[in-house]
Amino acid sequence: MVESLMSYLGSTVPPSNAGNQLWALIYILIIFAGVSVAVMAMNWIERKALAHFQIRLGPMRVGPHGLLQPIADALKLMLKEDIIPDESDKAVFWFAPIIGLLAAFTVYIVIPFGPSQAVSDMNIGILFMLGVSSLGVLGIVTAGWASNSHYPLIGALRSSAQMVSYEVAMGLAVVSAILMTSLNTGTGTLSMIGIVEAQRDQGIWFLFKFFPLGLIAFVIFAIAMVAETNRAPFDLAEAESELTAGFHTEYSGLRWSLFMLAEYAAMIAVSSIAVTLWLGGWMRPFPALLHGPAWEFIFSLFPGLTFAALAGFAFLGTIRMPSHSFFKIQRIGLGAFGLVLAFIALLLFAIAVAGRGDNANLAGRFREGIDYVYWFVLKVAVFMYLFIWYRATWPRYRFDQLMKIGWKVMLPISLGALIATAVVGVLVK
Amino acid sequence: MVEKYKKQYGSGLEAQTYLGQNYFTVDRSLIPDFLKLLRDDEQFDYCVDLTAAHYPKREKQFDVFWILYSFPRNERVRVKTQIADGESLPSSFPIWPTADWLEREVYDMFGIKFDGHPGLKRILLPDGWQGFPLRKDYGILQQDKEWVQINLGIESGQ
Amino acid sequence: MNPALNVGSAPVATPWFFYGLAAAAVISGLLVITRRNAVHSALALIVTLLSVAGLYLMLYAPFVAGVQIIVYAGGIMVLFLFVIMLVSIERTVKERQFNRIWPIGLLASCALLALFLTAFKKGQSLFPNRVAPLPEALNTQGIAAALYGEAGKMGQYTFAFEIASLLLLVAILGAVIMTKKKI
Amino acid sequence: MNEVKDKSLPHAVAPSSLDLDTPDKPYLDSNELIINMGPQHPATHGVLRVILKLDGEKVLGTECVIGYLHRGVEKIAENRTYTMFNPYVDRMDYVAAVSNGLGYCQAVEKLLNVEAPPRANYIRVILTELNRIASHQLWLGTHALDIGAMTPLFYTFRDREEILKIFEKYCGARLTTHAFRIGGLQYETYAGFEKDVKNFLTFVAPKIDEYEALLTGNRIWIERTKNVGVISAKDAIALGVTGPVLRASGVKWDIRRAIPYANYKDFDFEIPIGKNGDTYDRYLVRMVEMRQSLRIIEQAVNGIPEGPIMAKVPKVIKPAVGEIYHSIEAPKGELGYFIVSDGSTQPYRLRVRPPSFVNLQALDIMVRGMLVADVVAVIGTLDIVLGEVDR
Repeated sequence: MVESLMSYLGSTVPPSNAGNQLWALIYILIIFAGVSVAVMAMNWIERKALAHFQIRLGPMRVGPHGLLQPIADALKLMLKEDIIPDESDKAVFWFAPIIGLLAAFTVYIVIPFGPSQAVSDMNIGILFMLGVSSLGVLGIVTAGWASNSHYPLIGALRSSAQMVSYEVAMGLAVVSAILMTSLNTGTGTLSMIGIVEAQRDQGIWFLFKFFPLGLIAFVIFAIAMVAETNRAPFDLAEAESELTAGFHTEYSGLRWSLFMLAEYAAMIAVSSIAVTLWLGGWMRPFPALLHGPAWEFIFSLFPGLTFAALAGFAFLGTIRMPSHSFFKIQRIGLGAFGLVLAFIALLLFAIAVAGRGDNANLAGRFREGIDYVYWFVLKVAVFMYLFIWYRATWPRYRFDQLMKIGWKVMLPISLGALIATAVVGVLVK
Repeated sequence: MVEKYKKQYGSGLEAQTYLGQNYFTVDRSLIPDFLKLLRDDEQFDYCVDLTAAHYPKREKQFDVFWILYSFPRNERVRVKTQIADGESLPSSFPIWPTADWLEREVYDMFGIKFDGHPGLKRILLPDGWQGFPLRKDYGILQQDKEWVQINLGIESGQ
Repeated sequence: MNPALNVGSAPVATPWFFYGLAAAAVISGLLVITRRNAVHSALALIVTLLSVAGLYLMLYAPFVAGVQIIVYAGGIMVLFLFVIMLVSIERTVKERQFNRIWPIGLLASCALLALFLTAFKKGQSLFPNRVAPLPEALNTQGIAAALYGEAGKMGQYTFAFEIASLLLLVAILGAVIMTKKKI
Repeated sequence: MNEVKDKSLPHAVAPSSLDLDTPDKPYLDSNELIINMGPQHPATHGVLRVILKLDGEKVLGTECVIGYLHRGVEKIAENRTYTMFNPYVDRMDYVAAVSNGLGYCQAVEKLLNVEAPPRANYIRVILTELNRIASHQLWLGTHALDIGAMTPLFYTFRDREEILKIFEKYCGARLTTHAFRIGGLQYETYAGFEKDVKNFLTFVAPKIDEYEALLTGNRIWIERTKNVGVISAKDAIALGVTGPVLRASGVKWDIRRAIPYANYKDFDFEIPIGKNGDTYDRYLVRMVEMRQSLRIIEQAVNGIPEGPIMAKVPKVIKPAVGEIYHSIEAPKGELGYFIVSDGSTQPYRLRVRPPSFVNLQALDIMVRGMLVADVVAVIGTLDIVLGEVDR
């Protein structure tokens, strides 16, 4: 048992490719838990960041600075009455959020957090991802239909039309990135890991490749992915002021929270695609320019530094908290949270120091893995912040305008970028 | 202007001023024509308000008022006519479309019917309500008990 | 190419997966024709398509599986649902489930079943054993080579492929012209 | 001559006659969808109920169902003395209570043939214009929220708070202020009133720039509001639409100028007008109006004369027999009071001419042929308050 557990540790490929089902299962569980936690954290960060954009404080009551708010929310949603409307199509109503959730989480199978930090390196990785994430719309459509009510139905119609339209531009943008993978080797790849490796081999993120062609494709994708996940300013399917809550108007309690979970999971998933395709996936910045053991070591300190900074913020918060007995528990809580963060930081520093220089020993492999996951998550986090920023800044598009942008602006531009990429690729060769 | 119309309509029209505000008291029979005239010839293109008042002791129980304004002349004028209970008035919707809701409100509150109005029904009160609240014989605590009991399922709205 | 990839020799998954997927495909296929509610039928059809995609994966044809999901389950079925959702449920429920030519349909499907059984029985002689399943990665590339050709020479199906794409383009234009009142 | 032909209005069939039955057909079968928006809906600003007839997302017609907030204000007036009725008017347009009070007090003053002293008038103007800004801020926040921009709401509420603080300091109430009395004011300004108002002026001017920075040049905002809910000047006049909505259609008409009341003729301010009569123009007009209100307040606060704050008004208000109509430019349009006096202490008949009620009539013509999302935008841009629509 221990042997089979340990045997994989030296592997350089994802567990399912190594035929190691046990580790594949462990990875799946880690990713499922990780994404769920990330969604909760994202929930807190979104509420906090949005509040600060809007000169509010956001959640402040449950835990220090509302840190326990997501847990309270989750509890509330679980305990809430689960209402299924009489006139609804009960089976479909029941099943719809699960479809959405399945689609959102299945995508994570192929997301590479590192060269071996993925469940599977599928040969058709990106195709699989696009395909499965496009199934997410089924959850929304069936939810809207099953509610047997006008607002959800309109929301569902809007979202299906929207997703189908933006998938086209999205797909074309992805294709132009895939074209770039074939530049040096002659054969391209659809594998997510292969795409990152192609960027490593070519020594440049595809974002900057054939400037500005890579950038154009990236921007198209970045817009399409917001539309694909039904987020502001493309959140027409759940436009609050028009359709009350859109497709999930009739949902409540746990079932509603599943939709939210699916939405945020999908946001992380599409951000991961963008990171993998254009931002070098798990690679740290400037791997070619700043290399050598010294730079390796400096960059490997970053995860620890990040947690140290977070711990510092937590400690700063304890100091700045008003000295009133009401805040005693909050202060202790925040301090404890800071201590946990500081401990994690120390652990990361220890691993970075222990695994310095050598990749062969266990600590070295750990350090490497942490680095990969850290840079990947950091890049994804930037996208998640952008999602919040969009929501705070922009009004909502109208349906016809959304369609116009999708078909008349994004599609031609992405097609043009694709053709230009192909032409330039041939010429450069 | 006043003289001209006085000549034209004779005793059916009376022009008065109170506290600097001009108003015409006209006979019921002149109503659509005189209003049309005011709009077309005197440029009173904006119907500010249309309302009524109830005098239960009079033979002609209702005063109906049109408050008109002319953008070109920057002048406001009131037209007032008296009608009896049950009598109807020609709708001024064809003259000023804004009279649509205003007439509905007058109908709602006083029960004055307007002929030729495209959809004369209650506007502020529910469709099935009995009684016209702004009539003087409608008490301030009065309500359509039956409607309240049937539609709201409560004993009383108060 | 990953050296650790153990290609060609072992099946992707155990036979249990095959039985599970096949059962799901058949059951949901039956549901497609027996459900009175069109939306339920459509959802069942999606399950069928996904199970078939799973079968493709087991056959080392990931590309076909991916395309199956994107095009059929993700694209076409969403459009189907889009239309069906607007159809009145009450009416479809009242209508007859099968129309009068159902015996012919039954006959046709029996014939198809017979064909499959024969193929299964004669499998060895019809599909020679030497066409070993291609390794997973090469399979996708094999499709590319067949469609587009490799290194300067035309692929086996390049011409047919291009003709088909032209045909589809014409169909798209036709659809646009037929539906749009004013261009 | 402003010839208003019935044909110029697409709703020559009045909105009241919208054919709303879809007989026998199962409701999802038809291409025409009847949607019930409100009375509980996040974007109807209260309890407005709009029945929408849709073809897909296109609006074929609307019918407003109002009256959910009907409290019989006019009936109450007939049973209260003139003084007792004064606080009631605050409850009509509760976001611009000061304007309501001004209109009512001036109407009664006119009926009594008295004039408030100049000091009272200046303070009235300051408070009314502050209230106009507050009302426009509330409008802007909710309107932007309807169109999907969340953030302006919080900015406007932050700044509106400063106005409410001044109200609170002046008369003790924040929303339904009952700030004015018949004949003038009851309370002298508190010490530091002028300083507070001046501080507010310097505080809010950059904040209005801030709102504009968020919205005016925003591509999505422009796309959502340009050519949405267009109403021509002709239609606007025919429908009796007033206030910023009328001015955005290009009619330069503001009662503060046309028929000056209080001390508005003393002040120098501009009347902004729009060109297209669309939602974007109405937005711009209101933004400029806020700035012009600041100008008026600045002039007023610098020129408050000394003197009494109350005119000579009898203890028991008993106007002579007669009728009077008086209207002011409320933030939403022409707010008129028509009072019939029978010589007693109570109004014989008091009619309120509510701007929101009349403006709401234009909703149908403005949204026909547009999309559902535009209905929300247009309801927002009309700036209705249901308390005033239903009274």
